[in-house]
Amino acid sequence: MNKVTTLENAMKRVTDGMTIMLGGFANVGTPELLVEAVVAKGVKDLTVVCLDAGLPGKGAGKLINARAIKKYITSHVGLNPEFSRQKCSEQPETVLVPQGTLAERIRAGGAGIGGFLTPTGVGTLVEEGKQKLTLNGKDYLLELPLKGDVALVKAYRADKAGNLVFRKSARNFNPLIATACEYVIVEAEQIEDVGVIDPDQVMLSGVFVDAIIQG
Amino acid sequence: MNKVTTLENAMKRVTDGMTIMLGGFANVGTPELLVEAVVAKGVKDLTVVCLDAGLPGKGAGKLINARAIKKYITSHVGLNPEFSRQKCSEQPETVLVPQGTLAERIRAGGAGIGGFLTPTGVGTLVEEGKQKLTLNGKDYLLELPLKGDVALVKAYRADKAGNLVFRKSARNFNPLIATACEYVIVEAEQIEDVGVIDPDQVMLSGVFVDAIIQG
Amino acid sequence: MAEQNGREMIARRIAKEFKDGDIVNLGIGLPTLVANYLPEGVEILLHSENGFIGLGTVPPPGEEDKDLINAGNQFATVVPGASFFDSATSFTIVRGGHIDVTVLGTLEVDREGNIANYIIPGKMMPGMGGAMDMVVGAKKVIIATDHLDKHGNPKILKKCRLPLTAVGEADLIVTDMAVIERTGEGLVLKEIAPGLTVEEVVKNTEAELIVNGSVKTIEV
Amino acid sequence: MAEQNGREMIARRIAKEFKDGDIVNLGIGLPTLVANYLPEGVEILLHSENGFIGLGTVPPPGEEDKDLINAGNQFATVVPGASFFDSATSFTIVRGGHIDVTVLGTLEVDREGNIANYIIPGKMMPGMGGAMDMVVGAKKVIIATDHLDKHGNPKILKKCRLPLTAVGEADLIVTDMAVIERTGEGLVLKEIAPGLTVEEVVKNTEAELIVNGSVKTIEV
Repeated sequence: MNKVTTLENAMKRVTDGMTIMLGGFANVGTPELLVEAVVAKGVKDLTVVCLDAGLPGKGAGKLINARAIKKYITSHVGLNPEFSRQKCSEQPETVLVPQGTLAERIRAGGAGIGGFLTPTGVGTLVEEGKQKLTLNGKDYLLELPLKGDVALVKAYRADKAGNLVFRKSARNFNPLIATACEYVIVEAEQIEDVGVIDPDQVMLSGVFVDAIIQG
Repeated sequence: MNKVTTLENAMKRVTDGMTIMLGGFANVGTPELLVEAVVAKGVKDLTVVCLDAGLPGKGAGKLINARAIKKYITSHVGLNPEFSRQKCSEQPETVLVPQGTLAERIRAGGAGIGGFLTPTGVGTLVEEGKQKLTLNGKDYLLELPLKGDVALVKAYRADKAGNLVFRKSARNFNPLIATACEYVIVEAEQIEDVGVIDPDQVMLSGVFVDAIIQG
Repeated sequence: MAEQNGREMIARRIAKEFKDGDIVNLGIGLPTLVANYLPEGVEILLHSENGFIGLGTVPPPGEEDKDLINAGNQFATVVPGASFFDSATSFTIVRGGHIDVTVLGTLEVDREGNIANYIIPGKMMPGMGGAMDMVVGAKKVIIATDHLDKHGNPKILKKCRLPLTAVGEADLIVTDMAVIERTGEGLVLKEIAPGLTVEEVVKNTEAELIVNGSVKTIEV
Repeated sequence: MAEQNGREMIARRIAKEFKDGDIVNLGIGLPTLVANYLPEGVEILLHSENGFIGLGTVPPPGEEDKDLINAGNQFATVVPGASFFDSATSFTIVRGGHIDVTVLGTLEVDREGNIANYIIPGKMMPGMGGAMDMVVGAKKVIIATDHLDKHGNPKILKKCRLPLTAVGEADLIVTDMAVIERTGEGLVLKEIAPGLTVEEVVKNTEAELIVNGSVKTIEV
């Protein structure tokens, strides 16, 4: 199975109203070409799941500026003042999630876990609307899995079967979102023949990947 | 911090009645020297967490033959007929856990997760004594985290700071148990100076490791 | 039907269910044979629950790798494009719905798709291993089994009597006598083995079989 | 007390809390300075929540790596023995209790150890990032803060008024005026800055401070 395709082909699966998960932390490990292609396609009413709101005009920031987002599930928007500036008027509905909880909710979505108990957020605004369980005298919030329609992933190396290697702090949410979405598009800096990457050094199995484009 | 030590030194933390987690799947990735050292120390009444019961006289099988185990938390004991033969008399109390649930319970123990919901085991004997939750019309069992006192881990390469690399199917439960135990002892085939292993290729961060012995 | 031919027919018939690119987990025993009969042009990747995707053939004697076994404790190899991972990731793949098809044997299966294949109380209690996660997680669960047990009793029951592995997860049952699909209405008899009649299959099945007139002969 | 000296004193004093081999997470701003003042013979490893252990110094101009930043979006380096991982593993380390000490700033902290440091409703709402997980998970939470806010009002309160980051997680508060330990009985004044009196510190603290006669001068 050769999963390498064109940007145009990969974008066929992106449509109005869907949930997109986006890799990257302060735009390190963000697939800029894929984000630009989503913006160019002009889709609207997206739900976007991303650790942060990108930097102004970069990464998720491009989707924000394009007013393509209806709902934003994120942990931190402080690096992108343009996000806050939209606040009153056209800003997307924003759901703030603690970073560890966001990572774990995405992992749960990919791992078939129906929910998990975390001590994070107990006694804070994060509790709102959530079931609270007490086990052995300790309080936990029941957090639910997050799943998406399309994942936009940035990798350092990919083989044509979709096995991925990430580099340094550009790994972050990328391998997680790939497990939690129906259709996973990877923007890879290097594309290798199948068999070139040592199977022990694969950081995300190709089983999770659907399409690869050259970054 | 040089974490390389002697077998004798590492075993100081192993005492009667504690919970030991053991890596390996059908004895591939089992730290045989560490198991032998535990047997030689003559500790009793252990709770052991291990995917299987080892092969006869190998891995966990050594602990079973030494009658060192009071309670055995495992997924499969079929490869070790000696385990079943002890059944009526001196066999340890045995708790059978689905393999995916066992992996996830250990991960939860290491990750500060208070419990998680899995569809695995719903409608089976595994339900017994467990809380059942229904979310969006689907039933889940609430499974609780597993933690241990000592982890016995087998690695292929370790640097002196405890960063580990595993090899092929010998990885299995080894990186998981290292996150879930207070004191983590690694038997490594190769021990390297700090800085030799590429930080991107570390499979388990040294943050989880306490002692390393030469395997 | 001769035991050996029956097993080969089951394996060959199941192999026809795969689509190119499928991620497949094969249980120990009969299901393992399925990999030998893939149709032309269909490539699948095999998941090995002990921690990899891309299970290959058995290594030649002398070329075994001490660190590479399959989930049945046999020395193994990997194909190009394989990837290794830990047991939590292995079951992220399983429980998270990333396995397209799993094929496994059973002791009993019933009209509601319940599966009992891991325990005979007091006799065989090795533990469930990864079976419970596998049948719950895989997109499609194919049961590969002899139609009758070794005493000649039906294994496809109105209701499982042994402790269950999972509730309502069997999608397709392929035996040496028939191919049976589980639907919302119950078990539908789709195909029968060459030389058998529908009546013979029905007689050897405890569960009611829905026959809607279009039963084919199993082609392999 | 001069702002700059106060910050340096806070950083130097906190650095004395570390033990050799500690895994430490430093928040953005003042806490980052702590790494500059490690005592002789104490080596720590810094956790960077965006995905690694072994955060090093800022790279020299021209040697930045586009794929290597710290959690505050500054180019970074790693020390020998570093390891990279994904965000779920990063917070396995955090929430699982594998961080020995975290140092972070705050807007408010109170006598029960409650911390409010991520939101001012209607004014500053960037999101909590990893702060909530960090203070819940780290074995020891050290608050590094000016004793008074920029309007001269106490930041150590009877009860936090801003939305909380976490309940009862602050263990030690180090300010430009004092070192305060949270105990089961309440906040204990342990040390005061050179040139200050106990009364001056108490007057500038809204929360009741327990003074048990043995208040030392902060040594750095």
